Amino acid sequence: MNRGPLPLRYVLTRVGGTLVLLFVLSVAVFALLRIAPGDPARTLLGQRGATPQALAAVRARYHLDSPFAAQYLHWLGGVLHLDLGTSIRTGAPVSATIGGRLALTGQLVGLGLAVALLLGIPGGILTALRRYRATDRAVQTAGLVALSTPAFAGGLVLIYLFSLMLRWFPAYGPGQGGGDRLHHLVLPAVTLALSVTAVLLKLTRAAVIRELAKEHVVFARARGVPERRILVDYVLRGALVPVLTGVGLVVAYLLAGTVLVEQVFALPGLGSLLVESVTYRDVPLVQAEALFIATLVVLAGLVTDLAQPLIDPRLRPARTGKGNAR
Amino acid sequence: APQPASDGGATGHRGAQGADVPVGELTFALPSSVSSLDVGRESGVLNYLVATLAQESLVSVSPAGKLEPGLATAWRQPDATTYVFTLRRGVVFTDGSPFTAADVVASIDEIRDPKNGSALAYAFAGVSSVKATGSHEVTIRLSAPDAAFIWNTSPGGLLISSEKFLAANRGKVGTEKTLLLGTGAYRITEFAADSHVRLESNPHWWGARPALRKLKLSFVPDAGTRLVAMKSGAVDGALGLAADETSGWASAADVTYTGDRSVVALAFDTAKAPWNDPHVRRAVAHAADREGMVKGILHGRAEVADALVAPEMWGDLLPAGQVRAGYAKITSYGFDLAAARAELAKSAHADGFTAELHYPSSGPQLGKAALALADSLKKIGITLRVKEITLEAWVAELGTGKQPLQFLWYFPVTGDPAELADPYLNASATATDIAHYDVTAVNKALDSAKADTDKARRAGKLMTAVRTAGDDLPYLPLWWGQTATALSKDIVLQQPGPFAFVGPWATRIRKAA
Amino acid sequence: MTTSTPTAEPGPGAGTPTASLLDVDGLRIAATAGARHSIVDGVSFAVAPGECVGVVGESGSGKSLAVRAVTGLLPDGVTVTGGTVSLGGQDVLGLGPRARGALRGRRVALLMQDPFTMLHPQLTCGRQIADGLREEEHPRRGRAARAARRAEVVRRLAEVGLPAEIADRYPHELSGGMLQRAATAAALAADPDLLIADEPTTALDSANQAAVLALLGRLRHERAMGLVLITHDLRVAFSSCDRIYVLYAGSVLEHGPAGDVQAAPQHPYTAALLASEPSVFRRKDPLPSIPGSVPPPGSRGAGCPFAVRCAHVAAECRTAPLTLAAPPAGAPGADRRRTACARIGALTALPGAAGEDTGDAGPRQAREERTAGAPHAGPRRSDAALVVEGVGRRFGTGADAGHQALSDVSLTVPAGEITALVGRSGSGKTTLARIAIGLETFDSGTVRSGPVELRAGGRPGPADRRRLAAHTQIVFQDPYASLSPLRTVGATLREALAAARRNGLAVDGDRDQAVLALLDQVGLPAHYADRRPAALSGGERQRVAVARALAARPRLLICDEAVAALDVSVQAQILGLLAELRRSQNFAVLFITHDLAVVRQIADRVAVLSRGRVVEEGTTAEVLDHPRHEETRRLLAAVPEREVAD
Amino acid sequence: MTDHPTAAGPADRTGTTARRPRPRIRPLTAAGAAVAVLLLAAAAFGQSLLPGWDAQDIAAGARMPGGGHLLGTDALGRDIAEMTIAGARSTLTGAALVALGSMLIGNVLGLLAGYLGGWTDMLVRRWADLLLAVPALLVTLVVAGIGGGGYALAVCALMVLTSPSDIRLVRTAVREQRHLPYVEAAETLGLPRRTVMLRHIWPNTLPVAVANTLLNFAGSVVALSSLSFLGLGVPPGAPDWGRMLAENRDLLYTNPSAALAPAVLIVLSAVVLNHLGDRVLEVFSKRGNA
Ligand SMILES: Nc1ncnc2c1ncn2[C@@H]1O[C@H](COP(=O)(O)OP(=O)(O)OP(=O)(O)O)[C@@H](O)[C@H]1O
Ligand SMILES: Nc1ncnc2c1ncn2[C@@H]1O[C@H](COP(=O)(O)OP(=O)(O)OP(=O)(O)O)[C@@H](O)[C@H]1O
Ligand SMILES: [Mg+2]
Ligand SMILES: [Mg+2]
Repeated sequence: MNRGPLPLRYVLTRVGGTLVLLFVLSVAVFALLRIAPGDPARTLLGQRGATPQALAAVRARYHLDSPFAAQYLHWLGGVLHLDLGTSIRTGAPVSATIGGRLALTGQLVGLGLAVALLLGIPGGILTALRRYRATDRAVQTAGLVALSTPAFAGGLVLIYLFSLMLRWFPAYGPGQGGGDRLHHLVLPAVTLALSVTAVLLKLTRAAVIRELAKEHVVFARARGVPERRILVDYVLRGALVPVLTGVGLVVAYLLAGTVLVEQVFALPGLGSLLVESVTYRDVPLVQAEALFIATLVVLAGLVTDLAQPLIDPRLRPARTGKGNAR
Repeated sequence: APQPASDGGATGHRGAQGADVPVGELTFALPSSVSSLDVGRESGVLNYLVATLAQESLVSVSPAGKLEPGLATAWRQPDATTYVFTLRRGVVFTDGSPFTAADVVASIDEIRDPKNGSALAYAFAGVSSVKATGSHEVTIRLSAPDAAFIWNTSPGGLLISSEKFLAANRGKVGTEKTLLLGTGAYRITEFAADSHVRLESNPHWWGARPALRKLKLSFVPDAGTRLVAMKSGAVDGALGLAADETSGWASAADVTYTGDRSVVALAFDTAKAPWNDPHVRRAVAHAADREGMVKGILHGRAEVADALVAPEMWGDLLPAGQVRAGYAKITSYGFDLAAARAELAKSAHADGFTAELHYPSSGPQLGKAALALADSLKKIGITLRVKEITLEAWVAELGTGKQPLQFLWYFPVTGDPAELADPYLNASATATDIAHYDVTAVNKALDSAKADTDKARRAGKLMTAVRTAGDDLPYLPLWWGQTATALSKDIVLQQPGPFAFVGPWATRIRKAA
Repeated sequence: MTTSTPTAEPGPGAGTPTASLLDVDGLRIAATAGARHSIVDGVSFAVAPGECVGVVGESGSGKSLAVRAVTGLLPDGVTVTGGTVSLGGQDVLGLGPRARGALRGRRVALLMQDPFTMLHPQLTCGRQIADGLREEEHPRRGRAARAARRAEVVRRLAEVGLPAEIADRYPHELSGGMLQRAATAAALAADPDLLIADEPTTALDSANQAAVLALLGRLRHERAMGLVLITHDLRVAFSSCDRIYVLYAGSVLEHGPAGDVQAAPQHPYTAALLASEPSVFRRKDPLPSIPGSVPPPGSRGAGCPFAVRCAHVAAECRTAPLTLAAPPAGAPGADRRRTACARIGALTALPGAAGEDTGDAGPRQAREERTAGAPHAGPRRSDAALVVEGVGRRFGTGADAGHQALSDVSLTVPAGEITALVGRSGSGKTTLARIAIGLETFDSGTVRSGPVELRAGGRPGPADRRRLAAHTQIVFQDPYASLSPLRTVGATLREALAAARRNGLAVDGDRDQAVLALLDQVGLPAHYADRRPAALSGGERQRVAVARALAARPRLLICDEAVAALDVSVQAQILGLLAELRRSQNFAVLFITHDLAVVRQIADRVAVLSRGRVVEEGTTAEVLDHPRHEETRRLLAAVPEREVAD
Repeated sequence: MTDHPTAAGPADRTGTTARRPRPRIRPLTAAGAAVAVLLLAAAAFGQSLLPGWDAQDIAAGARMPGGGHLLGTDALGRDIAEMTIAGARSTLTGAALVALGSMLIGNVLGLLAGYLGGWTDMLVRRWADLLLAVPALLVTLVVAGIGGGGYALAVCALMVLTSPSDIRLVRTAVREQRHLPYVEAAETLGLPRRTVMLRHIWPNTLPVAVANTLLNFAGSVVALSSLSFLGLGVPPGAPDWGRMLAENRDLLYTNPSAALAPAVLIVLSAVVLNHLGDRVLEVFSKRGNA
């Protein structure tokens, strides 16, 4: 397959759109945190120590009482210099805090995505090929249950089965070192992947069934193209764009899922950091993290968007106009 | 020294005996996350559990609640506002540097510096100066007499680090990269925020080498996971369990319950209607089934409170018997809906009214109590709306006076009744007297107790204040809390008492005999 | 229902070539999903090497399913329930899926209708052709092999008349005609003995249609390959096939050599079909049509399935089992023909395409009659229903070059006359129609639709839209999407009437009464008011669409390929209906079509559009009989009709 | 299968007058529908049929099943079986509000964007993109957590954050219908655009919207119970499955039914709603008028 270059205009529009999106999001997150009731300074000082002087000192230190725009610009200025500020709660630099959590959550999400991809997509293909038969119904039902189970409940069940009863996997914690980490992350990753697998399963199944019904598949059969090649080169290739778009979208699900999963499995990742920071209204952290997560999601979307013309020639600019039959 | 009251003390299955053999490494689960080790920064209860293993204070507190020498071998009080501490010699920080008076001064100054916004600042708010009056002597002067001040130099108010360390790491102490530096029984070797802390015993500690050589404290916020971890042997014990959580633990571990001196009470804003009407307060008191709450919600793992101050808080001021006798004289408002109705009828709000009560999400037992109260208040014509808010919002709300009915949920750090009586019953404590309770006799008693260095007289004055307030009902004490410690069957914690976790608790872990 | 008995089959002696490529005997197909009903009721046919067999019949008669059964590619929900299929002497119905798959491509290949969906949009044409090559002759692995495959692909492209560079093009980069050629190359990649082409030209305009048919014919000869051509277009079938099978409602009603069948049909159905086919050379007045429509599977009675629509029906037709029998001697090619009409003996010569039918006054007279009233100089502008002047429309803006769909188009539709607009696909016919009715904007020029002056560059405002609605209405091509699927026919018509009233039309009397009147006008029974579109046939839907348009009592009715999607029998009904309504209501019609025979049949005037320009305009007779422009001549030449009359 | 022709040429002739057989009602679907009806009945009438569902017996505390309490009691002494039935209301109402609200937003914006096109379309699409760029549960967590943990806030946030799926779906469906002849015919009748939009296009996009609403309903049951698990959600004391599950979790090893009953119902209702949503979509996409 000869791939034309990505259309430059398309890339520029998409990247520009992404930047605008991130800017709007950052303003929204910033505004939200300022509008919300409550006072992080008080939380910080606790029940005993909230003297007016101490409160004033804390507020001044975190710019909690400057006007909104000034705060935002100050923050944005910092961000552009890769300085996300310091956490109100721990005093550590926000970037370092997020950086420290990134590895674990990255591994968790990566593993979860891998599980979802490895189960969901082949499962979707299988059910599509066996559609309306027993296998299809069984797998679909399992998917339905997975989709309908809240992550924390699924996590509890898995812990009960595999940690307590079978003792195959540890119940909590991130583990130390590569192998141990992997061992610790199996259950959380599976928990995280449950609903996403179900989503991908549904999506793939629908896409493959849609492709199977296409005329060009029938035509390929009708001229004796081998079944295997039809499946791989015709059906799966056609299903690739919708599935890829779906994968881009489930990244958001996965990131959201980490909140619950990290809570259940006591994992110190970005999800539990967010919960903690929200509880304590650690404004710089919540802000940076919300934006960071949004950036990840938007980037995932951007990547899938940019990948589409590579896969589907119809989305590339035509080299010449339609020729006429001669 | 006073012994812990029988019903507030340890109720473990076995005596706190243990074999004196070294224990390799143990893992304990803590019930929520810690993201900073610095107690001045994040003032949660759990930080103390970690920090007191690594850092010490001038004076220490025995498991029974007695003040004992710590980094100060002795202290004297030449006058009502001056304290002179003689420091222990030959002590080194875990980085090898020697411990001197300058370190004490630096540690206290760090807390007092308003720029740091330390959560411990309140403890030294009344201090006018801190000086090193010798290489191993520190003198602290107060601006006004405060008989309970000495408690602020215990781990509850002060944890000492080195001057050099503090200067070099301003604002970063307690993070993953900059661990705590102290002179304590253990040295922190690793900290992963919201995950775990690792410690190992400090070979240069001035005290006896603890049997437990290494330990890991894991933060496991989910109760179910915590229990599975225990059952599957991933942890050797869990500290700070909520009383209502322990029902599943009995089969997997030995669970010890100790009064933790904490109190849960309802605070009525006596300056605002309808709570300015004593009949209304009494009606609510009669409608609160406190026995039921303790039994049902807390599974009996708490004690119905007669007063704001838990009996253990009297420490060595007053023998337990006398505390109980004093409390017994406080008018008791038993659960009696008929009496509640009668009181309400006598009030200016005979037709009932609507009130709102918020509780922090981290205290589900408070929520349940609030619901139980709402249920019985409904029967006498009062509508109580219960709302859950975050701990942050709840703390922020406490001082603002916006809510006329509030929960008071307090974990004391000292063993002196003044810690509660002064801020909550004295009208001069404007920031904390959330009931706006202003009774001259009580104010006077508290003020003079502050300056009184005579134990017995001071105890008498404090008791008067507590009892008067008990009758006047600005606060309706609900229960004195207990904390549960679950340990696997092969280890024990010696001397589990209400002050067991104020000091280096891990030094008292032993193999079960 | 019947099975064709073996004795009635064309035996070796009956003139069919002996070495049969394909033998289908008594094939039955039924739907299995939901209520089980029979779709194909015992169809038999045979194809010899090098022979071209045509299968004709109206939509829904089971043509596609029958041939799909041959290739083993029946869609979900239908299965073969009886009969035998043998390919080159080998019975294939008993084979497993793998073995049947191995036959596809080599023994038999299937070419389908829509060139735009038949090829995978994400693979180059060359790749798709290569995928079908026989692996043992053109191995996939190795550098040299790949180069050889590439050369082979180029050769195959040349065979269908396409240049080598097409190998690297994606389907969306090609036109319909080129795509159908590329698809043909792909279908032939494994050198099948038999090619089945299921309506290979339906989606193409007439010029491309002729080219593709010529291509298939040539390939058949060059390769000595059997060819089955499925079509609903009788002209196509008779012009390019050796033998014809006429299929109706799941049964073969007649078969025989193409010329013989066309000249002297032996079944009333064949005869009626031939009669209702308009001719490009002369106007049939009136155009005969077959009443009713093909009965859907599950609602066919016993006996001859055509009995309910047959003009020659007798009692025996409804009961006698359907059997194919030889026609009485004397019929042309009688020995090689079979017919299923039970009354064949009783019926005297049915009119064929050659036979001059009912009351046709002859082409030239009819033409003169029609054009007599209209001044030769051209239509009068003053009372014209539609005046288009210098209209241009460009699609696509900015970076990409854009496409000039219309440039400087001027056209007048005189009041009360039928003006046909013809042109090949993409010439801009639809664009012009949509501009005239305010659905599309235009860049330059002026459009006056009756009283409403439309301005370039903007959509008409609400007031103009109402006045426009009162004057001009439209009937679209696709009957299946023309009606809101959720509304009953009555509701659709009531709404149209209400809109007409709001737009200033004085409608007297009861609304329901008016609905019934409309239904009556388009020849639908009153109880159809309660039906939803799903319960109507294509022709009936198109009648409802006409009724909806008539509700506004328009002075101009635009019909955009209004009959293109219908079977000839139904097409004849609708054409008749339009002609009659035009007579009774005296509105003007702008009739868009690519079918010159339809033009001849219905239009007074005709304008030829080519690449967005009007290249020729005049009365129907002038333009069709004496084409002046190259494009018109090309369109005429592409009509696959043997001139029988002249 | 679609009934309209490809862009290229005359209509596909395979769409015939034959009515496809009505999709059979499968036993599983029937069972699902029955369960859904039961759950909805519990939501509607549960609390009035069980007047004592919130009766406390605090001194008795959490009891094991038996003694008149089928599934035991919770910490406040409330009957778990009755609480679970009563809990259908708040759980299902909250989730239904999210789904319906999102459907409303999605239909209004999707219809306008799809029909009007141009700037409206651009803005609506950007707005949907913006909302899609944020993980719904996380944002709800932040909004509800920071905004003070209000249930109403959580429901509203979830509603808004669920809407992009509806917006996109309806917009696509409208754009599919937008240039179909029947719509253009309505326009050439001179009908006001509002009428064309509401009476012609909208009903034909409804099946997809309804199916998606059922799926969103299921998703919201799960999402809201997850929020309750994190301590954001319905007010305390309210009978709500998510909340019950969170509150009774510590009874898991003593009286498992206390935690399992609400958990099972959460999963069950989500499964049923998901299944029905899938079926609606399947049936309508087979009919080809979705
Ligand atoms: N998958 C299917 N399930 C059930 N019925 C079907 C199916 N496919 C086609 N049919 C029915 O079978 C009958 C014959 O269909 P078929 O496609 O063979 O007709 P055709 O002669 O090819 O018509 P056309 O000219 O429209 O292509 C039609 O009535 C159709 O409704
Ligand atoms: N909305 C549109 N956007 C871009 N190009 C268009 C649009 N509508 C029509 N075109 C282009 O304008 C040209 C004329 O199209 P139009 O549909 O008017 O042709 P037609 O004569 O009706 O063809 P057919 O016989 O296939 O219906 C074609 O090349 C088509 O691709
Ligand atoms: Mg067909
Ligand atoms: Mg057209």
